[in-house]
Amino acid sequence: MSDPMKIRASLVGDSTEVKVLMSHEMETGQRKDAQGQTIPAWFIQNVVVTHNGKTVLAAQWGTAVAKNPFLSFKFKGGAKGDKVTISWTDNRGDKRTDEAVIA
Amino acid sequence: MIDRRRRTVLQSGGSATLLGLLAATGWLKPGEARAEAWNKGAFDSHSMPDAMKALGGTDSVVPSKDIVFFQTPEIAENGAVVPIGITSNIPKTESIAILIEKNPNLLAAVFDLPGGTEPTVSTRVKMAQTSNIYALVKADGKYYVATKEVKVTLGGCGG
Amino acid sequence: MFARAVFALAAAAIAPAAIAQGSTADEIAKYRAALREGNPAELWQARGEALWREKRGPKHVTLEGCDLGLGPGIVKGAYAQLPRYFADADRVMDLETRLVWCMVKLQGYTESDAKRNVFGSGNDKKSDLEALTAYITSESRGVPMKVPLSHAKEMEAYRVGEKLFFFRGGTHDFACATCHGEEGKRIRLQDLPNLMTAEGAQKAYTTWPAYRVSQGELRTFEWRLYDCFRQQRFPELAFGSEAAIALTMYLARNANGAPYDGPAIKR
Amino acid sequence: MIPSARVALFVLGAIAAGCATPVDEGEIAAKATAVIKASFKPAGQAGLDRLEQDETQRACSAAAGKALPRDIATKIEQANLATIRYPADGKFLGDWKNGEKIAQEGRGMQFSDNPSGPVGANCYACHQLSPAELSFGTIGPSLYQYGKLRGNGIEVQRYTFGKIYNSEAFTACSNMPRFGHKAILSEQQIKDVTALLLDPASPVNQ
Repeated sequence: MSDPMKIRASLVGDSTEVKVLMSHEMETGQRKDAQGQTIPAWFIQNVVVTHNGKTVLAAQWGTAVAKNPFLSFKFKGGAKGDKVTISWTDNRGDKRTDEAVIA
Repeated sequence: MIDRRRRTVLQSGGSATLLGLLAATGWLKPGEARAEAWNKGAFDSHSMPDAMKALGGTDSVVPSKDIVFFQTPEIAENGAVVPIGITSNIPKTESIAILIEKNPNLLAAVFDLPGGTEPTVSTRVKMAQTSNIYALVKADGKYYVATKEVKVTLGGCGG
Repeated sequence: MFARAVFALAAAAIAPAAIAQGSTADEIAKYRAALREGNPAELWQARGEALWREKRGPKHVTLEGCDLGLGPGIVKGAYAQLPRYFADADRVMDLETRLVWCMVKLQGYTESDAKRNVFGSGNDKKSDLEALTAYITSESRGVPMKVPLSHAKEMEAYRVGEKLFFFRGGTHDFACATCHGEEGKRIRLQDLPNLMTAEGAQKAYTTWPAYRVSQGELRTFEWRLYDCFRQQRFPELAFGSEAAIALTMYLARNANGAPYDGPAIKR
Repeated sequence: MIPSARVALFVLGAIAAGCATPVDEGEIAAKATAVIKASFKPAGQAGLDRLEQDETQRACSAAAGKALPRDIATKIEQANLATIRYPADGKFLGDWKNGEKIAQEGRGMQFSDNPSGPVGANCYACHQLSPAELSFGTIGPSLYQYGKLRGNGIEVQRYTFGKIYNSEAFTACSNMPRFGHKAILSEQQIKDVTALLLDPASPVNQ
């Protein structure tokens, strides 16, 4: 099972700044193991961030996003105490959802 | 309008271009923000020359000084993690995509930004070698691009 | 004789100034600053904290009763005073060795089980020790290093560590001092701290453990020593060995006075 | 090789010279030797024999980073000079292009390396050479324009080959590996690196 994301959501002026770290191999499918076998691609394909049920960011990722991905962005309209929910789905169909409170 | 632009792209490229693929498979359609959508055709694209011919075509993709890289170093100490920040100052920015010219698969990430989300994203990519990075922005139905070269260095004791 | 004369001639030639070193260093500094924005070491810290509080092992107890030197269960600031002498074990221990001790004595693991995955590798081989180390060290962030040399065995470890620092061996004649014994040097583009000085030791020691970008893993100080010796072309440094602890003692003590600043993020 | 009695003498001398607390210095040194032996495991191609120091390694370890007395340094240099096997064909310059590859290659002889895999000299880890490579170290001096500044006459060629073969022959306790003496590089590889430094066509000399 995957580890929880590390999410920080903080109010900066009238914007909410979201910073998230995800635990994921982001394997490219280009590498070989010690026996010379290709290590299959395994990577997050979709990330959706919602605030009060409304999507504030939707991303599609390829294998070139770095291992243990980091993402930062800002949206308007958040208030302290609101929840920000982040979900990812990888190419194996594994999913994970975590949330944080805007501070 | 979009159809005409796509035709231009395809004609100038002479074959399926990356941008053509993006348009043809419905990338960045307004209102599209579904978690299930993953544009396989665009992410599987392996060659830049065609794509770049298209990107250079002013009718389809306009080089823009209103797209700014931030926190993007000119030299990366390691290609496994290269920080990339992109801000678009173009009004009505809908999406930002990151493409890496010399990676085996060129398209690294696409971010759809609904209204209310600021047109700025920061993430980290892998780079196989020194390469140009393209920040492709869709704003009000039009495409814009900015370029930055990032040098990838060898580091440490070497083994 | 002949060779010496030519050498004098060769040495007399003045090397041209290094090209564009300044701008390269500036750009690398920007790269490092950008990475600090988000450090995946936090993922290890979170997992480590959960492991610390979880009832585990044959005895089904948490590690919260583990004495890291400041008394059972005291985590805050503990790393800043390690390595140190532990009377119950009658030896000097670094953090990783002490964690193994607690897993064995408190949780009932065998030593080989506790040491099964000292260095992690990807999703299938995550290291509990690396995660625990990330958590414990993060609880010393900002605390000044204050490694004791009051016990005779602590002093002995320090002095043995100093000797080992200069030990040349292997196919390439390398010692720790080869790369870390002078000011202002770098290997490729990486600055090499002079670990014999307080300033150099502080800069280096207080930033381990670190998330290594090149590996996509959090690495501990035990790993740092293990991998230095690998690249020195030595045989494999054993985890928790006397050499590992003596060298750690030498470097940690030399770093005294500086606030601990890890876990960091590095190339 | 140096006669062992003389070696023992200069090692002792070096220890005495670097001695801050003479009371139990010998005890600490003995403890350190025991700790080294007990703390490593054989792995891959790196056996415990790699911890057995030769006379040069022992003397330079004992010096603990301080300058050796001139007479001891001279003895180390002479002993190492005697090990250099210059090419039988009298040719010192190989292929600089291959030399560049050897200079870039950081692998070789680590326990993690494939024993039949590439073995490089990793020159760029410590030296600037070709100006195109931005990622170079500064442990050793810049070698950019090495040949341009010194010329590439036969004496410079011979010195350069010898320096790569056994650096300790010219500077006792140099940080540079003894690439030929320790059989890290083949004679041909040393010639190729010599060419990288001296061939007028090499990027080093542009």
